[in-house]
Amino acid sequence: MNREITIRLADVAKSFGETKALKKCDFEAHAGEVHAIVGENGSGKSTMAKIMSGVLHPDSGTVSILGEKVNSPIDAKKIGLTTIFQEVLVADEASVFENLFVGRDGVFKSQSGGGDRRAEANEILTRLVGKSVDLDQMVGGLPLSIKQWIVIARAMLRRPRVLILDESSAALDLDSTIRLHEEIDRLRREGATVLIVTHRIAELVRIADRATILRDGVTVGTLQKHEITEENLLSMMTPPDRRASDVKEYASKNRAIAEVSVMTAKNMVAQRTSAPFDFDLPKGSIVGVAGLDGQGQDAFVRALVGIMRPFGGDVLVRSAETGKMVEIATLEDAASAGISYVSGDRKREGIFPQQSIFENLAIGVYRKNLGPMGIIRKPTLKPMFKREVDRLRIKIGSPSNKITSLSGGNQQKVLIGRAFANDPQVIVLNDPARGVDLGTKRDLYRELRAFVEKGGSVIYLSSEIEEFIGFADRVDVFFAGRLFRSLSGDHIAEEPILAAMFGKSENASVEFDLERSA
Amino acid sequence: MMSVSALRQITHDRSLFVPAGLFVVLLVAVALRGHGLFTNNGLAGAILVATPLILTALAITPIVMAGRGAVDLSVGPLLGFINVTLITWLVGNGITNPVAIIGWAVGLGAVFQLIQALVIIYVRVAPIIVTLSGFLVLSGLNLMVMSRPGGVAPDWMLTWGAGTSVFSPVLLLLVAAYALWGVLRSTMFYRNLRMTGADERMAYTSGVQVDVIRIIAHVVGGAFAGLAALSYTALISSGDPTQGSTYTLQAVTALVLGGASLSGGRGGALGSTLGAINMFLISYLLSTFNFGTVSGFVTQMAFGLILIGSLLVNVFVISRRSVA
Amino acid sequence: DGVDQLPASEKKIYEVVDPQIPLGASAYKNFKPKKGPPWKIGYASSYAGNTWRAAALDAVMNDLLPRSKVAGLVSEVVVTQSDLKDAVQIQQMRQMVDDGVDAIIICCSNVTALNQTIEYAYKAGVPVFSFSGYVTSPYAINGAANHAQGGGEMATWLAEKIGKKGNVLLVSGIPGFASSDSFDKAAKEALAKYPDIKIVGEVAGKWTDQVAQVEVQKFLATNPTPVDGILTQGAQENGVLNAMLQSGRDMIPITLGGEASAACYWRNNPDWVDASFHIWPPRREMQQMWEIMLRTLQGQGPKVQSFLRPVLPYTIDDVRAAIPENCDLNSTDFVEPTADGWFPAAVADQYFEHPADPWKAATK
Amino acid sequence: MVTTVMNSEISEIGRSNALRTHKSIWIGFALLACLLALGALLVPGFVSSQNARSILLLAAFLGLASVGQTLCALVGALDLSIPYIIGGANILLPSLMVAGLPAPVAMAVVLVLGALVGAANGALSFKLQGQALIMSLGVGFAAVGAVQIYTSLGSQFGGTVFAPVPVWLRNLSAFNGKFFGLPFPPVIVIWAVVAVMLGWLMYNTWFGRSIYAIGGSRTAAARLGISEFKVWTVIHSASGAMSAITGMLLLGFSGGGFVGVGDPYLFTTVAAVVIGGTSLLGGAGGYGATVLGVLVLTVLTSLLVGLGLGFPAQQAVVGLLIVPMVAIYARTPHIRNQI
Ligand SMILES: Nc1ncnc2c1ncn2[C@@H]1O[C@H](COP(=O)(O)OP(=O)(O)OP(=O)(O)O)[C@@H](O)[C@H]1O
Ligand SMILES: Nc1ncnc2c1ncn2[C@@H]1O[C@H](COP(=O)(O)OP(=O)(O)OP(=O)(O)O)[C@@H](O)[C@H]1O
Ligand SMILES: [Mg+2]
Ligand SMILES: [Mg+2]
Repeated sequence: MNREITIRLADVAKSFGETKALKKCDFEAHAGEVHAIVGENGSGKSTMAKIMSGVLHPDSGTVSILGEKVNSPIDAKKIGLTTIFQEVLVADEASVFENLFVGRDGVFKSQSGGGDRRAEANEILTRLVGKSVDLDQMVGGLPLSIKQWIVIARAMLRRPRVLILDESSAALDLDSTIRLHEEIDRLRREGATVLIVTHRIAELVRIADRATILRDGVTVGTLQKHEITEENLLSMMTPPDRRASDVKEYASKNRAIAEVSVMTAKNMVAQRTSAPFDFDLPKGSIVGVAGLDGQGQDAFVRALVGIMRPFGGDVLVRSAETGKMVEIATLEDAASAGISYVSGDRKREGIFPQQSIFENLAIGVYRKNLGPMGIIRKPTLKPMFKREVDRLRIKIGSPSNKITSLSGGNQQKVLIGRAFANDPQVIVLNDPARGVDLGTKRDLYRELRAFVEKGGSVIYLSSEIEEFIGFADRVDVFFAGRLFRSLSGDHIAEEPILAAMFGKSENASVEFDLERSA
Repeated sequence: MMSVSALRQITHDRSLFVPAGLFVVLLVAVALRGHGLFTNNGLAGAILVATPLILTALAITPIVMAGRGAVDLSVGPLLGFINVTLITWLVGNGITNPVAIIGWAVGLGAVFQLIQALVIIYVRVAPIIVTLSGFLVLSGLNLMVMSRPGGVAPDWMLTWGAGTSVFSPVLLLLVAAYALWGVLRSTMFYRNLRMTGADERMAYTSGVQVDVIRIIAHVVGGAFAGLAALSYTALISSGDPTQGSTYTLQAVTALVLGGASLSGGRGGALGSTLGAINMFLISYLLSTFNFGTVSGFVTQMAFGLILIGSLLVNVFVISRRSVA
Repeated sequence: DGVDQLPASEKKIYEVVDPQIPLGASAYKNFKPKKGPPWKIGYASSYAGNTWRAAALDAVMNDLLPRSKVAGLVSEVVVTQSDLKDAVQIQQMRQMVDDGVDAIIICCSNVTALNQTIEYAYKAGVPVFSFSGYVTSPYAINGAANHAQGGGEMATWLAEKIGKKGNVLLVSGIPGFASSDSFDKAAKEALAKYPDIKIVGEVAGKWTDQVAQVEVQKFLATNPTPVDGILTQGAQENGVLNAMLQSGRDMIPITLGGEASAACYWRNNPDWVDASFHIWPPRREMQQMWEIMLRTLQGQGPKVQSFLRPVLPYTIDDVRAAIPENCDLNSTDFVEPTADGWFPAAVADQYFEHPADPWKAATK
Repeated sequence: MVTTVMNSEISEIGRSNALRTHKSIWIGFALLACLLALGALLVPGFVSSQNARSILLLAAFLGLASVGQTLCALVGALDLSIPYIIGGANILLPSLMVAGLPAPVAMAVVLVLGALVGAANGALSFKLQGQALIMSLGVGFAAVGAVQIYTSLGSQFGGTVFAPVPVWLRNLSAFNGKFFGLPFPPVIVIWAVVAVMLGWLMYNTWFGRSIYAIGGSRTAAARLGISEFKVWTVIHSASGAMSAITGMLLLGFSGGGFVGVGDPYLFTTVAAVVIGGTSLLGGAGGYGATVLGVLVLTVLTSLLVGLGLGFPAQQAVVGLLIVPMVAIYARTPHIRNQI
């Protein structure tokens, strides 16, 4: 294997005002390796990636990529470094084709590298997405996963010598992740250096050759492939004082599920052409929702909370007061029936970036505290805020600081707090742990468990199978736009869930090889 | 040959559907009203009167396309500033050499826009605020340079405003602007500009030199503003400190009527031209009716309604595209 | 040539004039219209927002046009309004020419901006008449009061009235418009002759009472300095008067043009001022222009480029005769000279090579 | 695991927080103080009740006209119909009174029409968010054109309408107006009441919070069941109503209807909003900030007039002031920091 050192960071530090994002960062990566960067939310991974890409300049320390200094994305382009940033950067008003080749040329001159760009684009997109994509359509109307693919394809088309992926699999489903891994593997074989930032431990174990761990802006060590285990990672990522916790604190006690259902859907059609199905949510249970991307589970969850109308069928929920089933057609119906919704896409659907932490949490309950003329009764809000912050162990400074002063994970907790604060009877979560670190995830699981134990009910959509195991009471797997199979008890395990996700019958073995990409 | 590629553009880019449709409707309406637009003199006059607006709309096109909600409010007063300085400082001091005059107009426009671009990029204040500031400063300066309309354009320019021949120097200004734009369009600059406007962060991280692109967009816009000022000076053969300012909202309106998006990324010279011509045609059409004493008011109201209507239709055409 | 051809009595009017005003021979001395009467006339006004313009337009539509129709002289008047935008006015005038009008009257315009368009009209055989304000084009015929003389006389009157010393506020019309600039220029020159008089401020009233009122109010409010007299152009003096009344200051002399509203205040307070001036009576000026136009179209051959009328002073007695005692302080009307008092036919005849009665019915 | 950090008191959440986090407020106050000090030093008669009264009176008109602009800016819109609605109201009111409507009825009609035009503007602008600027202009043109046609029919009025202005209306907004015998025009009090009420409502009502929510994140607001369409419509409607009120009050000031009275408010309202510190992109700022912006603008103008500068120079100075003001408190982060 080629052992040439392609990336070297020595003693790099970077602050944003008061915040020391990176304190002492030392890092090396070789040609021909996949090197993971791991750490809790806010530990500085993205900052590190941005410094290597030339987007940010370090305050001190040296950075050398392929022997060069990189001061801007233009420098990066010149030496063959490409970064896929954590945020999916596409231009909605431009065509797929334009999005793929943006930045490839000079200000005036075309950098014609020979070859037919369209053919090349077609080929790579077909390979990545798994089906062909119209290059001339506007990107704006495409689903997030396709946008993510476009960004990945844009990087791959440049045949990078160094590729950095910052949580690029977060918006991809399992099947897609495997295709991504194939690409990464190919690059590795061609001698490129690939850095991946991810919170998905399983993914990391599968593909990384080495992993460097960041803790509070300091690189605390590098693990070789055989050392990459959940325990090792956790013990290095978390500061010593936070380690001694009960990992299974949140675990399901495998209780029998109650008979009463709080929510039902009859003859629901989630996608325009798919078959109708029924759904019910038993009181006091956690129901997981799984499925490959675009199999209808997302539309289903949105229909449950009234964000969109299903193509057919009704959603009914048991009214907390009367005990009767009432229909949900709009967000207001859902809200007044005591259904709270938490989106995983917090940047777009969750936070109000210019507002304070307090406002971000409290805005969810204003509606319930209105006096005459829509005047908000404020006195009740402060205790509520304190309760939620304590409950979720949200790490905040002053409540009047802006929400953006929190790390992504803590922002997510504020949003979950917003959902809890309404005293809902059902919480619907749409991939809430996307890009959230392990510790935060566990806080979340524990609280949801506590919530159902007090009689609440939870619908939990996730793109990571691991999340369900030992946590969900039932997992509903979607395939071809409908609820394909409900799994419970011992069936809540990786193999059966995967099988269902691929539309296989219960006993068939899962054909594709998880280790194929390793 | 220009019309062929224009036609292809119209059929390709749906944001041009509405302006092109409105253009046809207005042409037919004007023709039905049976007035003299389609004569040599009629066309010559139309070119003479419409060119300042067309060029001003062109002047803000690259700037708006560069994104950040960069509606350039200052362009009208800039037109006025070039006009009054040309008349007072140059002609007033006996400098009437065409090269000097044209150079001054184009150069001043470009330099002013360069300054605005540098403030937008390096002081990092939102463009609409920078150009609002430019609007106020230049509106004030114009009156300080020339407190009231007056002066005369250089002799060689006097004939420009006659408007008796379709192939006049004013048309040449227009052609020059299209030539410059055409050259830019054929390079990668146009695509870079579009991408910068559509999503600047994407463009930046992908290695587009967004600052350079923005500066060029402004400078080109400034040069167009210079050409617009020349055509305006030719139209009124004199200097006027206040009337230039009225071109700001007219140009922005023309741009929007032409299907461009004020939030960047979408737009082009063809659309802006169509938008400006449509505005001219609307006012032409309305003056063929004799509304008598209320004519000004009817014109204003009708103009407002046409604006609303065509914007609404535009929304449907464009939104249908993104759904499809 | 030009003014030199006029009799001495008329030449006198041209002694104090705006230096820019063209005084040469008219380009229409030997003009013959494209076709005989009835003619189609275009009226390209630059603005419609004040009472003065309303009165002028009213004179056309309800007096001059009907009379001309009866006489078979004019068939139609096309009216446009450009909202003070030169480009729009240019286009409207060109459109009128292309649509075959026989003459165009423009109102109160920019001194130079329309020159090319006027030449365009001239070449198409359409004479352009600039009403109440001149343009510098040799191809136009200007007709108005001598605003420079008016500015001078009103300024002198005010200076004498306030005892040759003190602070004066100048309220001009629309800067850049011929009549406004002529007035201001001459007024300032006249005041400069009084060393103890100081112009403490200049605001633009846009010949609109409301604008003048707001501008003067703002000035008075933000300037604690005493003001001893206000020199304002016509068609806005009532606004100035109201601003003074509102300010709570003591009343001071204000120059009066012909607004009936301000005249009404004068009628009720006869000791306030002692003279007033017909400086631009809208109906009379329009009639003057209209008759010049008819005569030109009839081939009478105007001798001069600019027809100026002297500014006529009038007194409280004229006011008493013109408006009743219970007059309206908000009137939108004007006190004007009598129909024949402004541009008498006998005087008009002296301005033409082949004078004749313009109102004589056309013989087919 | 994560330790709870909750040391700071959860108090003073509302307005004081805004004060602390909004640098612009402090800068605005400092600038205002500087201008007042400069005026006191340089301009004789600057510190006088007469001058204070006139500054406040002119500020009140601008302040009332800027209410709608502030609300619109908070959701990221600009309302360019304001000057036209002001002008329209200013001539419609007297012409309705000439037509025989009692003043209160006429005022109610104008107010309702203003609100309706505003609502139409909001509904249409919402459909075209990117082009809202031009949409509002179109609505303004259409509205003022229609009003002028109405006022011209059967009369020779157009841009100007003359009618006796009721004494009480004149008293409301004239320089020599009296407020219960006190020597200042009541419109100043009206403005103060509007400002305080609006400030309070924005922080303490669901609707007020909804405006900020939409300005901050449209999608997140939608998830909370906030109807963006409704908010846009109501805000623009309020803007139309406030413009109509301003137009009617200006009638008392100028003594007669004139459609052009609104013209100065086209860009000055935007300038006041910007100088105050409300982001034109939405979500941050408020009417309190605009009040400061209005005062800064008016005091500055008065100072410049006092120093003998003409209108052109005043305009240029205000223009020159805007960029440094905004640069101090609202620089957009470098693109490097936006990724
Ligand atoms: N542009 C910025 N301005 C201010 N502070 C910043 C900025 N970017 C990052 N930070 C700070 O730097 C720290 C590290 O952020 P970074 O984005 O590198 O974390 P991360 O490891 O990528 O976290 P995550 O897992 O949530 O993506 C954060 O705690 C944050 O407070
Ligand atoms: N412009 C900024 N100003 C201040 N802080 C910032 C800025 N951008 C990012 N940060 C901080 O950086 C940290 C992480 O940044 P990042 O953008 O990676 O967060 P995220 O994507 O929301 O988190 P994650 O995806 O890891 O959950 C956060 O603490 C955030 O507060
Ligand atoms: Mg990150
Ligand atoms: Mg992050």
